[in-house]
Amino acid sequence: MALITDYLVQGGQMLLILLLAPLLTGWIRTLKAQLLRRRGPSPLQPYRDLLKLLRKDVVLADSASWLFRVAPYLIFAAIWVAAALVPTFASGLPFNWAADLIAIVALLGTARFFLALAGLDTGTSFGGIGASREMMIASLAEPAMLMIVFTLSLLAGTTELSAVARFMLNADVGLRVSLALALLALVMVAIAENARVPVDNPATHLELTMVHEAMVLEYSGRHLALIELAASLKLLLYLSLLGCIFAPWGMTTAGEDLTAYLTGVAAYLAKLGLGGFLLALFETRIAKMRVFRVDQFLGMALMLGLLGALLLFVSRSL
Amino acid sequence: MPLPLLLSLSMILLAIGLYAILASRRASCSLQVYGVSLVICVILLGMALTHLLNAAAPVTLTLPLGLPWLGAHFRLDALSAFFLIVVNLGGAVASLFALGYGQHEPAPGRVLPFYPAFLAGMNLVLLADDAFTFLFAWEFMSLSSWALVMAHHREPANARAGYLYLVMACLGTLALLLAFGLLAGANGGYDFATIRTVEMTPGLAALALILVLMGTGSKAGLVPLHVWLPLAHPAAPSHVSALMSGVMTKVAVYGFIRIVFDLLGEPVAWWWGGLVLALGGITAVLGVLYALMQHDLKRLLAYHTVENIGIIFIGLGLALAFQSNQMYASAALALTAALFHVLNHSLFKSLLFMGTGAVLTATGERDMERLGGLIHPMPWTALAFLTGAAAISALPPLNGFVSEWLTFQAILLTPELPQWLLKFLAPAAGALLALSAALAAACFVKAFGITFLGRPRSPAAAKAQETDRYSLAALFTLAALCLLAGTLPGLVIDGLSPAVGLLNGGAQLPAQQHQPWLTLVPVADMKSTYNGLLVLLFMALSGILAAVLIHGFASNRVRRSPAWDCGFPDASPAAQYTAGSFAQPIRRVFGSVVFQAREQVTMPPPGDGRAARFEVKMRDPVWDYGYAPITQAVIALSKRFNNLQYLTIRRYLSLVFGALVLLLLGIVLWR
Amino acid sequence: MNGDLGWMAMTALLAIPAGAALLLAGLPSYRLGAGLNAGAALISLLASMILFGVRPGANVYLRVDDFNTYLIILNNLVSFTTSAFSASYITHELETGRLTPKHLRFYHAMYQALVFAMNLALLANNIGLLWVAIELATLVTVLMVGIYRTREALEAAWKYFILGSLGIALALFGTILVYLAAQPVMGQGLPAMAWDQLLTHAHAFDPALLNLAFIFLLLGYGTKAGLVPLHAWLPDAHAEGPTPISAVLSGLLLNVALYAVLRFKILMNANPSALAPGPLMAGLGLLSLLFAGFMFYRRGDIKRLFAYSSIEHMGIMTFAFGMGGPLANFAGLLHMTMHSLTKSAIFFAVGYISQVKGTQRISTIHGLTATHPLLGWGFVAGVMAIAGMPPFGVFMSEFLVVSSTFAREPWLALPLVIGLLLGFGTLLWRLHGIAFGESQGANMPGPAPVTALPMMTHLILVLAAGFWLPGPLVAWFQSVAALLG
Amino acid sequence: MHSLEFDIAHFLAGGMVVISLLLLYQHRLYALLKVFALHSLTLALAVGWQAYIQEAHHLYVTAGIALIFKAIVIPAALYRIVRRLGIHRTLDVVGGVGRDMLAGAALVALAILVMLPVTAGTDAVAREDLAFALAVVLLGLLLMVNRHNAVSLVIGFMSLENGLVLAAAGARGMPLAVEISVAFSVLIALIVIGIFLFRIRERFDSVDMQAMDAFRGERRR
Repeated sequence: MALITDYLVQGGQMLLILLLAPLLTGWIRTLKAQLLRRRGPSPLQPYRDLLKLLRKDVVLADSASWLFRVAPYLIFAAIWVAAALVPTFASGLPFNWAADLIAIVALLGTARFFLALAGLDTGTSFGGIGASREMMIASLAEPAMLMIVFTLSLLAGTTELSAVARFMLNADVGLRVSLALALLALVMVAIAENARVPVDNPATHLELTMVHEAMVLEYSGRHLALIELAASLKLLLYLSLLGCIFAPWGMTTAGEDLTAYLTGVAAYLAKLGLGGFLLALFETRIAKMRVFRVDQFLGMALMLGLLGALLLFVSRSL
Repeated sequence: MPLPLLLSLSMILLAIGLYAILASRRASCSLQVYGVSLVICVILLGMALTHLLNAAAPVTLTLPLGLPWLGAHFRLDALSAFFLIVVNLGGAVASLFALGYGQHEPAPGRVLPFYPAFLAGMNLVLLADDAFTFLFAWEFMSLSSWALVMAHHREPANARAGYLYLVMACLGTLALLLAFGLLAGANGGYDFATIRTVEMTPGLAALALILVLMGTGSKAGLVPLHVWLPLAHPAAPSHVSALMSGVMTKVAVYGFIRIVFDLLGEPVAWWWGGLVLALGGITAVLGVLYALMQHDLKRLLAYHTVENIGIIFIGLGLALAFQSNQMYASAALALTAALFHVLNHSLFKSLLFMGTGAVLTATGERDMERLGGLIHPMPWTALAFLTGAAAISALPPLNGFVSEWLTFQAILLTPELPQWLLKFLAPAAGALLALSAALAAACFVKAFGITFLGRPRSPAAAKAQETDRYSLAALFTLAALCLLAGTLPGLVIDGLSPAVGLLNGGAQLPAQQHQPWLTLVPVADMKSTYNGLLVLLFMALSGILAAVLIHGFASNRVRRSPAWDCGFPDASPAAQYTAGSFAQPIRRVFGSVVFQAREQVTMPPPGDGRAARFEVKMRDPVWDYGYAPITQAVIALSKRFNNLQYLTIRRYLSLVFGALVLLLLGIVLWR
Repeated sequence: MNGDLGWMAMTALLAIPAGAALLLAGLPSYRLGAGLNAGAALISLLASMILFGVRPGANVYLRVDDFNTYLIILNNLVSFTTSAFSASYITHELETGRLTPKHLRFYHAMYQALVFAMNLALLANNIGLLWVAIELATLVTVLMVGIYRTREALEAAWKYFILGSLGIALALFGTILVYLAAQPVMGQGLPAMAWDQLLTHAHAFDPALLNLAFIFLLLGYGTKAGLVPLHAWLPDAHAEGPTPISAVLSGLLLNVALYAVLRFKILMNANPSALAPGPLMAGLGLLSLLFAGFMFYRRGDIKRLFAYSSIEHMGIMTFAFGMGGPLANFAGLLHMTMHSLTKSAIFFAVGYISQVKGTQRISTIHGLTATHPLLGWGFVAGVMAIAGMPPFGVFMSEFLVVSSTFAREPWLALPLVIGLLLGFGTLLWRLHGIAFGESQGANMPGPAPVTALPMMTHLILVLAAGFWLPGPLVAWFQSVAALLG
Repeated sequence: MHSLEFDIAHFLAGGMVVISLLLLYQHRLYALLKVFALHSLTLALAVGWQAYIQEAHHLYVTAGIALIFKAIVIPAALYRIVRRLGIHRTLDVVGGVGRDMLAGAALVALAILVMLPVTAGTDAVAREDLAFALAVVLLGLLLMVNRHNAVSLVIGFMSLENGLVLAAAGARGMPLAVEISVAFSVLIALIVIGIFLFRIRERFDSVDMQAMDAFRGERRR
């Protein structure tokens, strides 16, 4: 019986994030607009866009291959699975142990791999620009991410996210330098990975500095819808990651009663809202940087992560 | 008694080679040679598998060959069985591939005799149980592969590659020779059984370790001994490249493991692990950076071999570090990771090289800048190559990820180590590993994207045809194995645990096959787990679900039109992103430091019709600072000595005279 | 009874070449001469085979023991194959007009005289006789090196003659000194020059005299063995003489000279208070090895190239014997055998190569494996064998030398390894140019496959030795190795 | 009695050393030949004296060979060759006679130094003879090394052989086989040298070895 509920909760979480993701994107857009003294679209606008896109038919470039058509589904699947593995409102769900944090990072890598290939597939120069820059950014962001993973798993003694969350929740972690470093690094990585200002600008087109948008330039219709959805899922993923690691409060563990679950969901929503607000605030306060400053930005993240890991490695022996 | 059978099968391989010398002119010869090699490799594979899976006891055999008073010793134990599997799996698939690919060989007379000999040599290295037989087979392997590298000897580049290769091989062999001299002692106890019993002083053991690192590292491609590898591997025919890169480097790894873990016994000093770890990390990153700068598909793959060897040695270094602190459980994890990666790399590297071979036969091109759009004419090859590319980029749910994941887990255990230096080295190695993984992904986006995607950049690429059945069969066998090893890693780990136990004083990983859903639990439950199978299932489910829903309830119509490209639809394929332009950001970020890469744009003034030129200058630090000085010194010295050829008779007489007077003075003073 | 058979064999080994030499000197037809030459060599080979089984007792002049048995057999084997090779080679020289029938008569006679001299040197028990035989060999080879009468040939022969006779003179002085050392102990007369009896009394000799004697003998016979810095005659003599002679020089005469040195090394070992000859020989060996390694690189003449390779390998052997010990000595003896087989095979190949290409200049010879597969691959196999690559026999000896040296004297192993690597690298560089690449220049049709038989025989022997050594040979080597200390 | 034997042997052997030094001193080819004849004559006397004091009659043969061939025939032959070739110009000595003399003196000292420790058994006569013989050998070598001219090279070589014969004679009861081989070898050596000189003349118009050193299988590159 408990097993069934567990599976139900798991499925519920998967559905929840799928439904929440566009809302989060919309929420951030609205906030940004209002911070810029504009009225801005309603937070629900992304849903409308998605539905419209789904109903349009696909315009494929002549030079596009089967990979171009398969990629959106692959990307969507990879990111959705990755997102589903991150504890959102409840930890210790039946499939959390299917993959640890390293695997989640790698799954995002898979999605990026195919996205970049799709960008190259049509043989246009914009796709190429996007793909090559995306990979350059990733080649720095991924190691930084893994360094963060090291730091956490050294603290919690595991790379299992729900276990980490539980550790952060229960054990008296206290304030640790390396944790702060890890948090900072994770935020930077998240910004880079989700193509946000200052690394990339999700709102622009026809600008030689764009990365993510350049890759998906040739996509249309349902494919574009899937990719947009996947992108907002990714953003959600990172926010809930930050939440479950650095602010696990209110998260329930599996097998609790309904109220606990509800409080968990409420807390989760609160976290998302706060995170979105901070992100919007941040993006409105700074300007986008040149592409070849990004490596310094991410190099800093990598250094922070490594520093955090090293500090722990050493402090272990103290 | 499997050993005599194994040996006689290797002998049959040699015999086939001899037969090929006589029959290589006949068209059927290629089919015969590769067919027989395929059959024999499959048999050997089966025997090795049975030996390993039954965890059978080691069997030995001594033949009255080789050194008269010693005889030729042979031994089959778990370790050699595991590597026999790697070798013969690669051999079988390569032979299968060559059944089709070999038909296009312009000079069969230079390939057919040496191919089986090469296979036999590798098998014998794994079976040898005394220093002489080991080095004999080792050098024989080098020699036969050299002949294969020289198969297309008319290209000067190949000749240079073959030369550098054999010289480096000789260097390695001499280093191993010295190491064995050290291990065997002055009165020559050359058989491994005796060597195992020898107790060495720490200093001598360390010297032996360094010599072994030189010897096996030069064959495996450890930086800075890797220079020959990216030249030699591409020069050979593609199925041979697959063997050299995917399998022969593993034989070198076997040599390292056999000598350091088995013969030398317990690592004496903790810094051994540190040394190997650092070398591995540097090798991994440098290898992938080199690869990113390459536009020649096969050379790119060869550099990736360097990278993966680095990853393997990271695992081995960790194992040494753990063993030197008697942390055998952790050492078991590190060893498992290394061996697993050995298997994985042999799978996907062979796959990629064979895919390149298919491209080569279809287009006659190796230079990515002249390829492109091959996914349309050769979809199956593209699919297989894509699988290999994803696997080598360590993407779940394929096999490359599993072994790197295990390596990461091993690194996460290093805080337990008492030594400070190791504490610092381990996370650094982890960072290097992560960096190399990410860069590898970038590199293979480039390799696959530029070669197979986009639009053809040359007429040859436009007229390509799908490759033949045999080749496709080989490619998909490997692709399937990549997927299997990625989704059912537990079974593989259980399979190679006897080998781990052999090297690790009996300590192995806990058996994985009883875990629910075949989850991978290397250390302990609730510490870190991974389940490739479930990940695959989830992805498949959600992907298919999405597809079904969308196609069912939303639109599923498709219109074709020219690419939009922000409103600049350009006819010319030349406007596509090239390999060079793809690598440009990474070159700017990393290359400017490592390779002193300098970009130079020469733009003609307005009104000038000439085309603008863009050139990149790069320096290979290892060659410029390591090898060039040595060669220059040798040349300069030989110039000096050469004058001695042109003296007058008088001067020669005075040489004798001087020698005589010197010696006389010598014995006057000797008293 | 067996003794008698042995005596017959021994006398045959001397009488047949001597008789053949006289006969050939008077024989006008060169075809018949070539045949007779090969025939005589075959008969003396068979005679030497007898020594496998039965062994005559020693007297003050001649002696057969473990040490020289295998060398005698080797000597006659190679001289036979070489005579077979020269039969086809020399006729070609005649067609190209480099030689006249008169020259050939002389050539064949001298060939047998050389075989006689070398057999005598190997059989000699009397150190004086040994010296005489080696001097005879020197004079004969001088005449044969000069046979083409070109300026280069004359100059090479002249150089060889001056340096050779100087070496001979030094060796004689050494021999006299040995006698002087022996005479007070053993009394006057022949026994004081018989090697085996010297050995039994060596412990009582005056060490100072022995030391002096050994220095002169080492320099004297070392000159003949082509050790640096006494090597100067060797490259030119090899390059300018007829190729069969180069083969015999490298394959046999150098061995004989080294054999002489070793005989006296054994004497030295027998005397406790004499200086140890080992370090001296090891030093000369290393010097030769390194020197040759550097000389390969800039060689333009293919025969001179392999002449330097002979210097290199004599260096390796001398080093091995200098190191001493059962392993190194065994390796040295094995290396002697393998080197003479391989090097003569290489010279056979080189002879044909220079004939089909019409030149000896390396820079004009390319892509042989493509144009003349049999010749080219045979050449490649030979070079790989001499470079110590398995599955050839040289690998075994180099394995033993290097590994045993490193276990005992690590600091000697370093230059040894450097020298080996250097020699390998530079030699391989040349091989690549010759065997591979785009072929250029004249391409005369290669020789008939039958004529490649001698080369193949040698290579197959070396190949077989790489896998397995026959028991009796091993036994001899081991007993001699023990004797060499 | 014994002392007298000793003195005479000593005197003759020493004389040979002095004459070797004289050989080094010569500037002109003819003079060189004359001095060499003297050298061989002294050798003959020394060997004869050894034959007398050792009662070894076969040594008289050696003495005779030395007298006839080395003191008379060969110098004469070389004299004619030199005249035929018309090369009786002055020898250019490498690096001055003075240095040669110094080097020669040093070599003599070296020879004696080497021979001094040899005491066991061999009586003083043999020892002195050996020391001088070694000196002669070394001086002959020096002569070969320090002259540009083929004839002087040959002479240097033969004076070296003289030293050998002296040593052989000094060795008591050295079997005849050896002396014969020595003489025999010298004979052959002379013939071959003669042939060589002849050929060399017809190839190059001088016996100056520098002229020949120009001809090499390989040129310097």
